[in-house]
Amino acid sequence: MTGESKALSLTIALLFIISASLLATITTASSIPQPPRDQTVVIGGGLWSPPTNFNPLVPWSATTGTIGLIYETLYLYIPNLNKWIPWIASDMPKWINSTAIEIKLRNAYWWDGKPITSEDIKFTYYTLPKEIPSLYYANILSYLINVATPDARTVIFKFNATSMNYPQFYYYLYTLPILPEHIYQPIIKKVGMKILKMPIVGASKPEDIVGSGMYRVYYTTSDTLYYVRADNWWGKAYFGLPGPKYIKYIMVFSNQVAIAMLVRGDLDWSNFFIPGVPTLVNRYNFLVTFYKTKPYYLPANVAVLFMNVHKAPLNDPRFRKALYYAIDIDRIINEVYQGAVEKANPVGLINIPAWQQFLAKDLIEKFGYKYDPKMAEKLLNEAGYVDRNGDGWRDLPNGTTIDLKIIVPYGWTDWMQAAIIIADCLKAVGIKAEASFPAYGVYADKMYKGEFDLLINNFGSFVSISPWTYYEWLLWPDAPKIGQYSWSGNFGRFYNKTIRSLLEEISHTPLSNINKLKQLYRELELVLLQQMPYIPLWYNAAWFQATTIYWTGWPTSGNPYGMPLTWPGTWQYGGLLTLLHLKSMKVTGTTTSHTVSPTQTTTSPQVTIPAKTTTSTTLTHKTSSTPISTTPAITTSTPTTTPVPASSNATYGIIVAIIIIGIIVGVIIWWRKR
Amino acid sequence: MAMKMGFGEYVAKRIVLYIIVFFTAVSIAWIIPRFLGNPIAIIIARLGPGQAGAAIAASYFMQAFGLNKPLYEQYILFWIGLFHGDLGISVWLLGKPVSQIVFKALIHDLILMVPAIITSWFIGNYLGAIAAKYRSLDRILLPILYILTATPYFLLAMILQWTFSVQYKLFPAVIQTSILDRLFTNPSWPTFIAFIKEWTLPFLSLVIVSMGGWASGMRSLMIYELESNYSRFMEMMGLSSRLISSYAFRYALSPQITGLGIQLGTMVVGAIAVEYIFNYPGLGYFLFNAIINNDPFLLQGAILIIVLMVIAANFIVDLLYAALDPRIRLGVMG
Amino acid sequence: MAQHNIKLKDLTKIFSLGLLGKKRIVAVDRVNLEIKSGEILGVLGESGCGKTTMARMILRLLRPTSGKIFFDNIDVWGLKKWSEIREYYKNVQGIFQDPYASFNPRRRVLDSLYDTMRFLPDIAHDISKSREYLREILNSVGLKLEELENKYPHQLSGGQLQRVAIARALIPHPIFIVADEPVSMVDASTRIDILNIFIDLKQEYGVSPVIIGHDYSLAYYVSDRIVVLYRGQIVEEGSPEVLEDPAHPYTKLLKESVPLINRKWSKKFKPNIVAYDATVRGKGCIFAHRCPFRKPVCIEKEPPIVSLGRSKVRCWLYATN
Amino acid sequence: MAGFLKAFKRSNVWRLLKKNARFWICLMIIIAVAVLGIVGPYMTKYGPKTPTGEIMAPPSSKHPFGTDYFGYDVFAETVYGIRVSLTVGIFAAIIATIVGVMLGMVAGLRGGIIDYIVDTVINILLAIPPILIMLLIAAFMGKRGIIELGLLIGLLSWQWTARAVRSQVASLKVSDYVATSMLSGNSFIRIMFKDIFPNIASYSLLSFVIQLGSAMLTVITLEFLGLGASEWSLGAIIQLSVLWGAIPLGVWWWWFYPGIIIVALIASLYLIVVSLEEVFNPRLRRE
Amino acid sequence: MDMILELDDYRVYYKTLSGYVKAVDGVNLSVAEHEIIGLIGESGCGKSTLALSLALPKPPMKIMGGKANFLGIDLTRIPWKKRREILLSKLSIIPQYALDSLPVIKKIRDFLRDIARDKGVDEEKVFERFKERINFIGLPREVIDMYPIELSGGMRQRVVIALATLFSPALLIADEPTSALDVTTQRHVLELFSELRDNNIVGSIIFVTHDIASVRQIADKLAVMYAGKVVEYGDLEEVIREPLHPYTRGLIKAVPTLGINYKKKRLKGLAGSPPSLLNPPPGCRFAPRCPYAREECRINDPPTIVLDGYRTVKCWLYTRR
Repeated sequence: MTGESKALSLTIALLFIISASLLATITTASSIPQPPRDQTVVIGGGLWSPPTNFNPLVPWSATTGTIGLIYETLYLYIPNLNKWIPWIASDMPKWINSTAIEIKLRNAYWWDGKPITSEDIKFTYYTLPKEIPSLYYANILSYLINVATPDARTVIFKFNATSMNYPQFYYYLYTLPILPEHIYQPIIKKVGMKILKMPIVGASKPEDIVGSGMYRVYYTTSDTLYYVRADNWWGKAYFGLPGPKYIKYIMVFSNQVAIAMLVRGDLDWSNFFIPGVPTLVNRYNFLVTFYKTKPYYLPANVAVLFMNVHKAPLNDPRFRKALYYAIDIDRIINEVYQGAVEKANPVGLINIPAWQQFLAKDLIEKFGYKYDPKMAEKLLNEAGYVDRNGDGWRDLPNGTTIDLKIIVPYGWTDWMQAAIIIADCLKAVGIKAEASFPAYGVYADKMYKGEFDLLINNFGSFVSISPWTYYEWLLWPDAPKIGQYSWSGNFGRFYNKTIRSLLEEISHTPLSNINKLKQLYRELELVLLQQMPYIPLWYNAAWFQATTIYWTGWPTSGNPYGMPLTWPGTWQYGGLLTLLHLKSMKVTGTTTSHTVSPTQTTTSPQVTIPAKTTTSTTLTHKTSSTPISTTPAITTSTPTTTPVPASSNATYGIIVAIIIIGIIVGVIIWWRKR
Repeated sequence: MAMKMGFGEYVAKRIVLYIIVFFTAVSIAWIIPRFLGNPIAIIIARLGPGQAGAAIAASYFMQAFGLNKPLYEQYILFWIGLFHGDLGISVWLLGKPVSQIVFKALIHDLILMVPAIITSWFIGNYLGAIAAKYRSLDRILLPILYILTATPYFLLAMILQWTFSVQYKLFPAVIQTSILDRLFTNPSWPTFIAFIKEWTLPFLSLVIVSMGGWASGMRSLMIYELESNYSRFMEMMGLSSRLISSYAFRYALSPQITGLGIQLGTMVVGAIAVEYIFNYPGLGYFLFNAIINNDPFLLQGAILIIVLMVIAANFIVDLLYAALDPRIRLGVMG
Repeated sequence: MAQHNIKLKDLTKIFSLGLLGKKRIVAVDRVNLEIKSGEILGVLGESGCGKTTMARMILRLLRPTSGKIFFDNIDVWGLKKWSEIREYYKNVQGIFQDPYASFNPRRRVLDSLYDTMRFLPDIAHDISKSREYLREILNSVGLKLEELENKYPHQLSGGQLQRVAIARALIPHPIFIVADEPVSMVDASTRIDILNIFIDLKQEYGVSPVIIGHDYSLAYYVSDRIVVLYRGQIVEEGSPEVLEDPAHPYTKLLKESVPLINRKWSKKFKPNIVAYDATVRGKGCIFAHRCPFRKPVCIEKEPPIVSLGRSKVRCWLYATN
Repeated sequence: MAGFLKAFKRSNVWRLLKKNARFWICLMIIIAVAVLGIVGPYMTKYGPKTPTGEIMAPPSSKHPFGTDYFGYDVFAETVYGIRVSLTVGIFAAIIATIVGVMLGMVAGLRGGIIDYIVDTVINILLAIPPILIMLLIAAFMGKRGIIELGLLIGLLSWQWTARAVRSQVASLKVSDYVATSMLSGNSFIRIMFKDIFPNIASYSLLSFVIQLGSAMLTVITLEFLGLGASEWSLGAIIQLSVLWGAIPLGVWWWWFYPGIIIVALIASLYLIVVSLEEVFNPRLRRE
Repeated sequence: MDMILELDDYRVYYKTLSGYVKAVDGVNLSVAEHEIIGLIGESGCGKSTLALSLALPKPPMKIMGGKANFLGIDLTRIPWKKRREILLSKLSIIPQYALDSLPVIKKIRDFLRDIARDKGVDEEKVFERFKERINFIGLPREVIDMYPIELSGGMRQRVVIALATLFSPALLIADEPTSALDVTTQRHVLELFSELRDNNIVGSIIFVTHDIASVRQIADKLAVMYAGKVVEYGDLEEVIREPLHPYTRGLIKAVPTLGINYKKKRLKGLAGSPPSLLNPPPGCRFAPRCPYAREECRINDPPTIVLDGYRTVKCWLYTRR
């Protein structure tokens, strides 16, 4: 071997040894048997960062399921049915007098065996916000005077009548997770406020968290989160146990990956926005959506076109109204969503019972907002927005050119497309407009600072018990000036005295006083219709696609028991019920081994399960005979986790390294021979 | 006149250059995101309703990420952290240390790119040499090679994905990162095979395109070499064309080895698109997501590792080149 | 005719190589020389002796490392203004070895001449006048203006082109023309004519050529005074006759090695062909390692310049220390 | 000019080019693509965002490239896309070539500190993948118009040209004819334009074509990553198709046609360079 | 005397886009055993083409006719495979710029090994042979384990000579082997050639050069080429003493020698330049430059006239009519 070949092969070998040793030293300590596929429900759509934070006190950072699967709320709320389901509570809240509410509890207990008592409720609702003033729901104390615990199963909340915020309190009833006082109290004593910075409270790793819910963390990797059913869950007696023994929650960042996994049956339950759902549902008939046809999904929130009402010409209500007439929302719905969402009404109240009752239909009819570009042009002409410099675009009455920019985050494909269409519509009526797609962070920054012309957003418009949550987010009257961060939804900085007082009054009106509320909302909506400070576009759907390859029992229009959502903090809207309804395909006994072969042509909607075993087998799943599936339940808490000796990692790395080096040596020998 | 430059000096000169490159690149990666937007906004955007909580969260994160400090202090802290191996916490993948993310991504990249580069380098150079040697074959090979070079990585990736995973279901369309994870946490042959299946298409996309570049480069180099003085002389000595072209090949390899380092740079970027299409969790994937999610910390980390990788590769290539080329090894240049 | 001169004072050029400039090649080593008008100076040296470097330094194309060049007591490298430099070039012109390389292949040869015509603003502005002038100049080097019309360099033979190069240098009527190997790329049958032109230039135009070359007999033929260079130093200087009977061992070696048409080499003499490393220079005589007459002092100390009447020699053999 | 053309036609270059079939095929392809970009928008009755009413229709006589997910005509999108992508590419290539040739010439001719700085910058740009910086800057650029993007790409891809020009000029600089030119009393600027530039002009032309090819590749990649100039560029069409699941949905025509046009264009540019190099450089000529 | 090589109406043209360049146009020449024949001529006269075409007639070079009988084999129509066998073992060539002709990336030993394997010869024998040669040539033995770049130009030149004479070829063609060397090295290399011949390491040598003075030192015979044709051939001493062809005469007159200074004697070169070989003039190609040219010379190509049995001249002046 001559010198240079030696040098070459040594260098290449070195390169590989480096990479191989990197391979060998790769982190992660332990290994856990992969849960059997047919006992696992694979979910995606709500995990956007590595599952490391399980602190229910910082819900924006907490991994999905922290509230719902681990820590539970007093009630579930099913928006599409406007139905309350007592969860830890045993009954609906009962008004004892006008300032006190009584809630009875079920016989529930924490995973460590301690019961969930009224003290835990008091701790959650009263003690915690008091001790941690910077807690996100600390403002509850502005109207919650005290919480009494007459006995272990009874809680009485006492309010200040004048400052009482009814919708918020009801909202908290199904969103605040009840926390174990016996675990949290000592920690707070010790660390105080710093509890907010702890990713996991009361344990060293997520597997050891003490919660009360039906699933506990099984293990986590950087992009996958496994839950295992808590077989000693208190709710077994009331609700039965959920179907899947395991939940595998995966982090996926792109639509195309989600589609690919869904159609291969690698994803059972998807809360992604997925394009081409009509096509997919036609082609792969194991795909389930809530509705079989349009609109396929339940509405979940409102996509709103925000306008910077401090910037000409958007500070002119006439101009804003003209925009409404100019925008062809149906075109967005048809082209972008293929009809999978519904058009929003001009005030944006979602079509759920709790909200619809406060929609002033007559007012909306009277104003008669609709897509009408002629009308838009007429309004613009009347208001003096005509082309003054002859460039073909409309200008301000004072001659300044108008050049609007619609921003949506880059990568949010449906909104990007919608923004393009909106710009297109505006151009059609002579308004120069351009869709622009900054990075998400830049978008968010501009949005919170109010430094934009037009943008689409939906963050705080989620379905709830009362439209107040929506209006409060949208119209937050104390939003700081443009340029300062406003963390509410009043991105356009629309200030209106009437609205401020109306929002105030609505919050002080009991939910039962429907007539008064109707009147108040009507007044509020009148202002909105007159001023048009924002344009509700369409109802963003509760994206949900599921496959029936492993699991059945999904909520559909035929059996609409809940909203099948798994996004963080939304399990109470129906996700938990879905888990309870799920039945394994194996249990139903249809087949022991099935093959998924998507029907290639849309004309043969043959049921594919059990499918004919054709040549094209994308996925063959044998029902495993692994010990776990045959031994019904290791009823005692978590399955034993066997830490894999570190050497196994290294061994594997070395094997890979040897293979690679072998290939390289082969190549070198081949090369030497030349 | 032969210019003399020692091997040590050659290496020293390269090291100085690489240090400049490193500082420039990392500083650019640090500066650019600072000028635009507050990365905290992205976290708050996840919060949903509640003005009170958001304000609290915002101030909390401003402090946690050190964004409330003056810029120069942040810059100094960044370098201090860097030398302690601390690259900060990702904003996009909230809570995860950037060093962990990029380290893992680096390993994924090495698994994908090192074999891809080496394979394409060998095959490409071989094809190029053949094209240069046999003129009849050249007619067919030349356009093919240039068409391959002209193909964007992502387009070939899409063609492969469409052909091999949608039309003929031979390979999975995307990487399921869980399989990769499992490969490391819980290795087994089925996982390994599943991984290899998922790895094949991204690998092929990278190999085929960059192969075209190598081959076309090798072809022109070989044609030059086959016309050079020593080739002439060897022909005059009646040596076989096989031997002559093997010498020409050796000569032509030197610039190709230098090209290896530069090619790595383009491949990293080409890999962004490929990783994006196949959902492969390499550095390109994280870099891209860091960009579109305005995650300065992850961005810095990813760029840092990419630059380090490119520099390391360039350096290895420089050494290799020096080792292979006696002109440098013996300190004579030009 | 006024006497002009170019004086080289301790002229040195060192090429630094490597990262820190550690490797040094001394191309020209403390050369002191006076070039006087009215004579043809021949500079003789092998490749690598620094003769081209010296020419380029005189022509202000390469900056000396140290030492000075004076033209009529004006420091040539001290000139800063473009007009002064032009003035210098008006007086000192140059010709290079390869005539094809001396002309831009993309420009017509006459263009280059017209460029040079701008030294003479009175004539240059008038096209017919400048054509007349050019015709005259070209005639003096044996060319016709019409032959060159619209010609590119590659369309002319080497001999013709070198004549054009001389004509170009002659345009401003310089005092000196520094010609670096003017005939080495020209065919043997026409070389002598080119050299004759230089002789004519001196005799008819009063231009003083400095002819740098490696050819022993050509140097003898053309020079009024001869300088022999070795490794950047002048080893011998004198009238051409020194070449017939050299004093310095190096010149002797050259004389023995040179092939001449009228004699065959003697079989007795075996030239020492030990090569030298351009970067290594000892303390002593630069020729010491090859010198058959080497004495211990040659390695230790640099030899002085000894005047031998008809020539000056840098050698210990003649020093009376 | 006419005289020049005549001379050109008589020259070897023309004789060799006439015989080179590859050159003509490639030229035809480039012209065809350019014509498609210029005339195309007038050939289709659809705009790039005109709904056709047919969703995901395969190629047919009505829609030669089919329609996409949104029901837009892919042919219309493509021809508008060519316009944008090609304009950015040409602009970038012009900038890269001008900057590269200028810097290379000044650095090579002037030497000294300028040369050192240019050389260092070139080496830095060769070591860091410039497209990485482009990606970064493009991502944070407020407005990515054709000019901005062209500038960005052009200003970050001149290093190859500059390096080649610099070394060529450095060798020209010590050449005798530049020395002759100096002796003729020509100024620095005059030498640069009369003596140096004509000798690197043919290289500059080749360099421009190569730059155009690689700039197109860069443009397309940036567009594909969503950092392009306009929503209708070729790369953006392909990106949109990926984002909207064209591959699993089987809408191959959505990305294949724009893609194949890109490849044909860039490959033709590269192959033309090969043909021209063979013409300019006898050593590469293969009978 | 046995003839090693006999050229008969040998023609080699270059194919260019403008037509054929008739570089070698009907050459008759014989090389006898054990003789050194000098082939001189101006640049572009076809002498290198003639030399190269014997070994490696590669496009764009094309043998257009005639015979080249080399040891009973006609080199003009020999298949490539057969030619490869002859090359190096029987017919060797030292190319122009030989000092750049070694592959620098390999040690000389590795290069030798590759040659041995390729030629199917025992490696050790080749090493031995090479050591013998470098010993003869006067290079140290260590050269074999060095890279070519570690050697000086002269050493590389001699390594090439060693390689070319490795298998004791019957004919060695040396194409301008000394033009890039120092005077002293040049002498050594030139003498080497005659020593190689004297020691029977090579048979005959064709020594191609433009320098009549160096060919004078070693050759036995001299062939003068002008514009693709051999115009004069004969015993070296005779030709130099008494050149017959006007071209040879002019050439020899134009070469100065030591002792001739312009002040004593003005030499004169040949006027004009050689014709283009693309469209050579009819008749004698030297006619346009010939002082003795007659009408006939411009119309008809002169025949090759044989004088004294083997001395030839191609000129109308010597025809008997």
